[in-house]
Amino acid sequence: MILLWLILIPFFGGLLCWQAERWGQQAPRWIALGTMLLVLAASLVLWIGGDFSPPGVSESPWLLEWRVPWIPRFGIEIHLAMDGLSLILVALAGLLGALAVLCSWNEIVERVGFFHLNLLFIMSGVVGVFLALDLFLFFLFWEAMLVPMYFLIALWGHSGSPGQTRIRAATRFFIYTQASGLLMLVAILALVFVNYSNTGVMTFSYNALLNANVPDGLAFWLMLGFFIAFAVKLPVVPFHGWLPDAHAQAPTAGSVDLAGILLKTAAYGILRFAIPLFPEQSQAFAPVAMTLGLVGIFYGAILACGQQDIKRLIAYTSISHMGFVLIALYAGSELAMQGAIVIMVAHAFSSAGLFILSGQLYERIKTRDMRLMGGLWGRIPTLPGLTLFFVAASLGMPATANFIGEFMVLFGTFDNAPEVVIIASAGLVLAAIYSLLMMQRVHFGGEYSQGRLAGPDAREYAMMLLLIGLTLAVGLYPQPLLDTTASMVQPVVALFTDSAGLAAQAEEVE
Amino acid sequence: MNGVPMEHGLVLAATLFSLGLAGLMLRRSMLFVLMSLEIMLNAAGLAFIVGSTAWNQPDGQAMFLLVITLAAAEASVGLALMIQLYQRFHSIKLDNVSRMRG
Amino acid sequence: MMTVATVLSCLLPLASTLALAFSGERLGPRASTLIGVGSVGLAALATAWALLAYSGASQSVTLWTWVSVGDFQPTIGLTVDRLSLVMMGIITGVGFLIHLFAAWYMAGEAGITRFYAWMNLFVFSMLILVLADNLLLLFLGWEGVGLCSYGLIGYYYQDEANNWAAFKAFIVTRIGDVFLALGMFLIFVEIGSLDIGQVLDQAPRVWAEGSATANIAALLILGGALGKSAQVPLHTWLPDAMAGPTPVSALIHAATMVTAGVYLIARLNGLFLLAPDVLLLVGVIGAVSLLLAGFAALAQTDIKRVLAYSTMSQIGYMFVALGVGAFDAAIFHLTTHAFFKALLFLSAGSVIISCHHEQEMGKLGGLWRQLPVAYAGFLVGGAALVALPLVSAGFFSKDEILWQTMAADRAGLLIAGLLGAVLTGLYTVRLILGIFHGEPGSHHARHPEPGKNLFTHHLPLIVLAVLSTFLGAWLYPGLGELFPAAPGEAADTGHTLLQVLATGAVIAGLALAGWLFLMRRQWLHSVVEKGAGARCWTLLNRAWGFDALFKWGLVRPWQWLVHGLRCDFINRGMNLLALIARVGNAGLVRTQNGRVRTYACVMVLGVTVILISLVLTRGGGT
Amino acid sequence: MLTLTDLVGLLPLVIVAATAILVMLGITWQRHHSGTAALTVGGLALALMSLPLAWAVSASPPLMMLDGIALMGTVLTLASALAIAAMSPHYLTGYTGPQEEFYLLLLCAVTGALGLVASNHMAMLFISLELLSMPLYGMVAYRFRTERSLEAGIKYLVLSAAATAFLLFGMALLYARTGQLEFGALSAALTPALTGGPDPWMLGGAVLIVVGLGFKLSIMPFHLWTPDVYQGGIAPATLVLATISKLAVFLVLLRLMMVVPAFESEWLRNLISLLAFISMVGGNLLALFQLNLKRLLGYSSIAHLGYLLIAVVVEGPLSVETSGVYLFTYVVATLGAFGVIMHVSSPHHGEDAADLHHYRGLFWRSPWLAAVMTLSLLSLAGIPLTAGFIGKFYIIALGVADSRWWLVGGVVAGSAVGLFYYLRVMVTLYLPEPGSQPRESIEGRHKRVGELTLMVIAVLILLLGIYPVPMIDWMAALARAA
Repeated sequence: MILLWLILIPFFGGLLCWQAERWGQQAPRWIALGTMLLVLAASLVLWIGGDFSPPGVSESPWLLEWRVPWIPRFGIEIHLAMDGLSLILVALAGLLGALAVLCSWNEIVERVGFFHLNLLFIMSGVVGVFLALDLFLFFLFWEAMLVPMYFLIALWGHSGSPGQTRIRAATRFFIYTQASGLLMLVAILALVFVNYSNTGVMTFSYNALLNANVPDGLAFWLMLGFFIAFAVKLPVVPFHGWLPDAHAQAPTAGSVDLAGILLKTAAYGILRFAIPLFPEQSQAFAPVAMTLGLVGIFYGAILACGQQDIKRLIAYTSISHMGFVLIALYAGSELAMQGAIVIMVAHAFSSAGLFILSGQLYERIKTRDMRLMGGLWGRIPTLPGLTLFFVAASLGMPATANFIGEFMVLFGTFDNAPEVVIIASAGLVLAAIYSLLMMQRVHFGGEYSQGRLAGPDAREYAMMLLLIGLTLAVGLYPQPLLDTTASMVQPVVALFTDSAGLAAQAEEVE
Repeated sequence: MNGVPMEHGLVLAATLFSLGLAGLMLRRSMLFVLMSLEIMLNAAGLAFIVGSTAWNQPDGQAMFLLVITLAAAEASVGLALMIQLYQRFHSIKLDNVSRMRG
Repeated sequence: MMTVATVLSCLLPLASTLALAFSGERLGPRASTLIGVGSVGLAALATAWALLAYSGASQSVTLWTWVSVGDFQPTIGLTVDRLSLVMMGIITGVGFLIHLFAAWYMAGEAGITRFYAWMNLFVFSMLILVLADNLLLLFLGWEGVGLCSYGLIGYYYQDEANNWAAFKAFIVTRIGDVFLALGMFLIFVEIGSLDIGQVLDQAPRVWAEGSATANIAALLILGGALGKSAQVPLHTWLPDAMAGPTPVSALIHAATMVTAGVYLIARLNGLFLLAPDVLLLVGVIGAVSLLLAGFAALAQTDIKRVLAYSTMSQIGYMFVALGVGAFDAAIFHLTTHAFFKALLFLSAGSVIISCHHEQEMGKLGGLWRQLPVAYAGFLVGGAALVALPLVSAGFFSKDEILWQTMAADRAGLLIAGLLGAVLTGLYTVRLILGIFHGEPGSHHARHPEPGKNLFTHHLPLIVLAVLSTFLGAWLYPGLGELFPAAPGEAADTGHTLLQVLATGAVIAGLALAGWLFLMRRQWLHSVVEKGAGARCWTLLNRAWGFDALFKWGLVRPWQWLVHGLRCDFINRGMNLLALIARVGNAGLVRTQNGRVRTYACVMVLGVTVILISLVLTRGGGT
Repeated sequence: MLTLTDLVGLLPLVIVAATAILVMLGITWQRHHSGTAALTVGGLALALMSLPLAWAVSASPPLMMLDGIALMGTVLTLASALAIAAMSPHYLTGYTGPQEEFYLLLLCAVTGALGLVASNHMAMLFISLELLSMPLYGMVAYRFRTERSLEAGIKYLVLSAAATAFLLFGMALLYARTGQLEFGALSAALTPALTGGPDPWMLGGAVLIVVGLGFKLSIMPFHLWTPDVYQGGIAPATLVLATISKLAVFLVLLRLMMVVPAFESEWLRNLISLLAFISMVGGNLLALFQLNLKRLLGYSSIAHLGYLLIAVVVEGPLSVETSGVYLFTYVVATLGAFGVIMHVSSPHHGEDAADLHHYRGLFWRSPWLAAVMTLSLLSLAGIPLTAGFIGKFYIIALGVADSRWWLVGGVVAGSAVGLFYYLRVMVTLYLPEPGSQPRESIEGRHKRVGELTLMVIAVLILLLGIYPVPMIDWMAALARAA
């Protein structure tokens, strides 16, 4: 039941925020903050109280589970379950949600109530995605979070560079995700019907469909259906077109949510659904996926270097970082997959930090164009230093979480695919280039204009310290995180590698 | 009707129908368009008659009556609208009513 | 006890970094300086304590397990042995002196807090680097020092050139780091551990000597060492790195960080011994670097750049030592070099501040009377640099290197080393003459303001000067048992001959320098001013044109790539779908022309097409 | 012969027809707008309430078949008519011409629709279809003094008559080949004919019938009238066209496909698949940059009927269920969208307020109205948690279950394109800059009833999206009864 509440709390909180606007501008903010902290606190309580050791044979792999029938006609259930991975991600969503509320405290001054309604609805959808175990339900949440995100970008976005309106960016985001989502729906349905014709039971249940015996040729297409949906959201080049626009136009809170959590739903989807449902096909597909990951690393990095809009730059770096995640997910080793999870968390922190910082910068100098910046180190106290920290995190400086993630991925992948690692490692240099380039253009060099600007206030400083602390904590002692997710990752890896073994055997027999 | 095979009757009906269609497509005056529609409906009626004769059944003829009724109703509404058209444009050219597009 | 002291000496700089970084601007310059210098001083004391407590056996302390997934179990653990103690001594000891000097040098600069935060973070990272018991933690220190180097080179951020120098330093070393990382991956996959002790233990069992994998692993690690230690071809960042404050150059770009590569190879000696070809390559690269840098140093006009090339050249010597398997000799030279190069840099710093940030040789000159302390520093340091026989620290360490090279039968390397000694003499004499003799080249040089502070200015110079004499060489404890036997330990014939040879080379260099720069000054000027001489000068001044090579080979193509892709052509490709939709819309909307006749025609056309296709596909039926 | 049982079975039809007559008599006696509207609503509600009784007797009147499909059609028709009748008074308040006749025409059209969904005979089909269409001519051209309404009326009349002619000719061909007009008998007569191989005449007849019905459904390429008529007609008339006319004609097409073997040939299925594909893609493409909301919804209806045709292509009980669910969700969403348009255009004053700029910033003027519109648009776009998603889910499920990958691909592509314009409209509602001033609406009972209806529709959209089980169960039961 608590799982349901995790979803419903932001939902009702959102409705409350909407109505709370009549009590003044501050009311929705406090309510939204309280709601997000409640979600965070609930997940932390669960984390502290949870037992994440690998389950025994007969034990349920889930920490918590809640299921009631929903649409019996198709065997659809409201089936929520939580294991270590979902817990981590829900907690992350709560944290970043709270940050999103905090960072828009002064930024959003119009239609505050409706803004927070959308913000909290996004959270509701995201938490739903992380908890849903019924494929129909998963898809439902997957799509449902698009609408509030759309509004967030379309209504509160920045009017960016000419020709690129925020509405266009929002629409592009929506169409990309929805269209690819429909492909996933098609794949889900095909899977369900195949299972139905095999067993005579119509069900969307994850556990049941894990054992669906799908004909080989079809299974590949179905896997592809899932993969494309997740690839769009991750995003994987060439499906990344929505991301830079969406980031550039979104308000800070939108960017934080987008980069911090929404992108992670894709990686989560691959980890939870695409690979376990189709292990053999995923195994066969791994080289392609890894290649796409490599392309993403380089393409994102190269384009990041060419950007003038600071948020676009950060957006492209996300593409680059997610390339590592993609490689890791298909590397078929526990180390790499755990590394992917660490990257997900780390990227959430570092990109959120960078986006919040660029938001703060925007509040001060009213531009995101890096050509109009420069020399800010001398003009703003503290802020540049904080930026440097997150830039360092983004380029994978050891002691930050990003380093641990990336290196776990590379270590884990090297055994199976050394060539991929060799190429991906060059991405580390590129990461340094684009990260420092940003530092260079924004904070160093001659001052573009004169005058001292205000340093971060207590709220801004506290947000940054929190993120820095978390980045370092995960970077230096990621073990609690890894222990939490281990029991989820190990079976997936086993599935993946087993199918590799089977395939090899089959080849030998032939 | 022994002498005339059903196919011939149908071909005749089809020919008539096509004539009506041609009128519909080519004529600009609403009056002629309405007449063409009448021809098409009657062609269909003729086909019913042919069928009913071939099968020695009254059903087709009953259908023909219905068709005639429809044609009359159609014509009455059509003519009423045509009058409005004329009042408005002082012409019964159908091309007058092509304001909505795109 | 020793481990406590070790951990303490690591934590002190870290704590001060955090205090400085998070204090923002609230701490005044005095407090910042006090914290910054004091913490390193305490760290030096802690190191001294560790040295005293050292019992002769190496000790490890594991603070916590960093990551534990399957076999992948790197720890946050420190190992203290003789080698790391020596390094610690250099880092905290020389580091403290440099910090002390910085208190004088940096006085009055804006952003003192930032300076000390970076410096202390550097000390911390460097300590981690030398103390780490596994490669991943070593990598943490390795990258950490790189970041600090970046922050400090770009310390004067208002001038964009400085930032680009920092950028270049970071990126170039990062390229080397990637090789090191790859080496780690390979080692982990092959050996199954990252623990340095275990790696050295297991490597001979897993790899046969000279096997391809061992060669590749060693080669990759060498890549990392090249980047950090500014050896050919990843050396181009070092001269530019002189953009940072002079104490930074002294600490990071002379005494400690740039020698990290030497430390790394020495630390992983077992691995390199399994790959003799790579080991030879180390020596060759060292030889090439030392000659290349020696020549380049001849043609520099900026005193710090001269010192930078000289650093590169000296590290080249260390690499030569490594290349012949004389790890002890390499570390010996590393130690003495840390002393005398720090001395040289600090003396240069003294000159620079005294002359109001003037560091062009042409604009200095004739300062020996006004700046006696700095002059003395330069003389002692220069003597050590050229390895003046018997009295200087440099003589003993360099002699050791040359002797081992000879004992290892590497004639080529030996010749390079001797030639290098001649070059060293040449550029050192040129440097000292250029700064302290002749006519002052500018107003600032005519009226310098010498540093007077006994504690922060004189003391570091004097201590370092003492250490640069043979006393410094005596201080070096020797690491013999830690490393496999060097080639020279077996044989003893010809050592005297070599010493004579080396002394000859040094004297030849000095004599040549004296002749050239004192007697044939005018002729030299006329030679380099036009024709082949000028071209030669330019070539040397630009250090053989490696920068241009990188610029046209890497940087420009990269910029073209970035520029070419800026439009995000893949996204454009996806936009094609939108274009198709747009075109489809335009075409279809055209049919909605509002005319009834058109509508009827389209409808009839549709019916006709359907019926025709019916007849075509199903035609012939009754 | 018609027995009493049959009459009871036809009770809804009878009640609606009787109400129509009553309304007519009432008008001749004394014009009274509210009274007429109340009478209409009452009659429709009564018809709806008589349904359980009518269904219980399981009658089989001649020319008709009262099966699940018929019941489905009857309920949907009556419910939509009820909603339309409830929302119309507010709209018609400002109409200067005769207001009451609208209800008469509406009731006649409903009568036709009720007959159509139950028809089991070509004659019945024909009469009912015309009974449905003839009042629509009048309704579309109701505001005949304005140019657009007249234009819409003429276009619809001419083209619809041509389509009827096609339909009739198709029937005649079938009749000539078989001598039968009743669906069941047609089937019996055609079965032996089919065994002898395909018969182009017969297929031709079937094709012409499909064309005739396809016109009413505005299937591409017989769709060209749709946007013009949608735009020109008064909003309630358009709504009848979009809901009642479409659903009744669709259900009769579905029955034909299920019962008559000539329609079961693979060739025809392929043809309909093709038409469905081009409709769903073409309709969405056409709507892309449309700035008139009514026109836009016209284009979107082309696409939606294209999706629906998948249910016609695929055989089996699931297809009937799918049709029911999709029609239900589509009708509800359409009612919502047009309901808002009617509300914004109320009271009637010349052209309807259907241009997009009329809706700019609607959310900040009347949030509930904008919320209903948003829900309707989301539902039409098939976004989860709205009714439309359940419909789309069914359609895709049907396509997947039958491995019609091309059609499924069409649905996906069409939806992606469709999103563009739905979102465009949706976000307009929320833009801060105020658009054209809304009309001064007249407070009163009519308005309240209209608002209440809209609320019910909105709640229904959400409810069906969140908990569709009752609807699904009901449709599944009806499909079994079909």
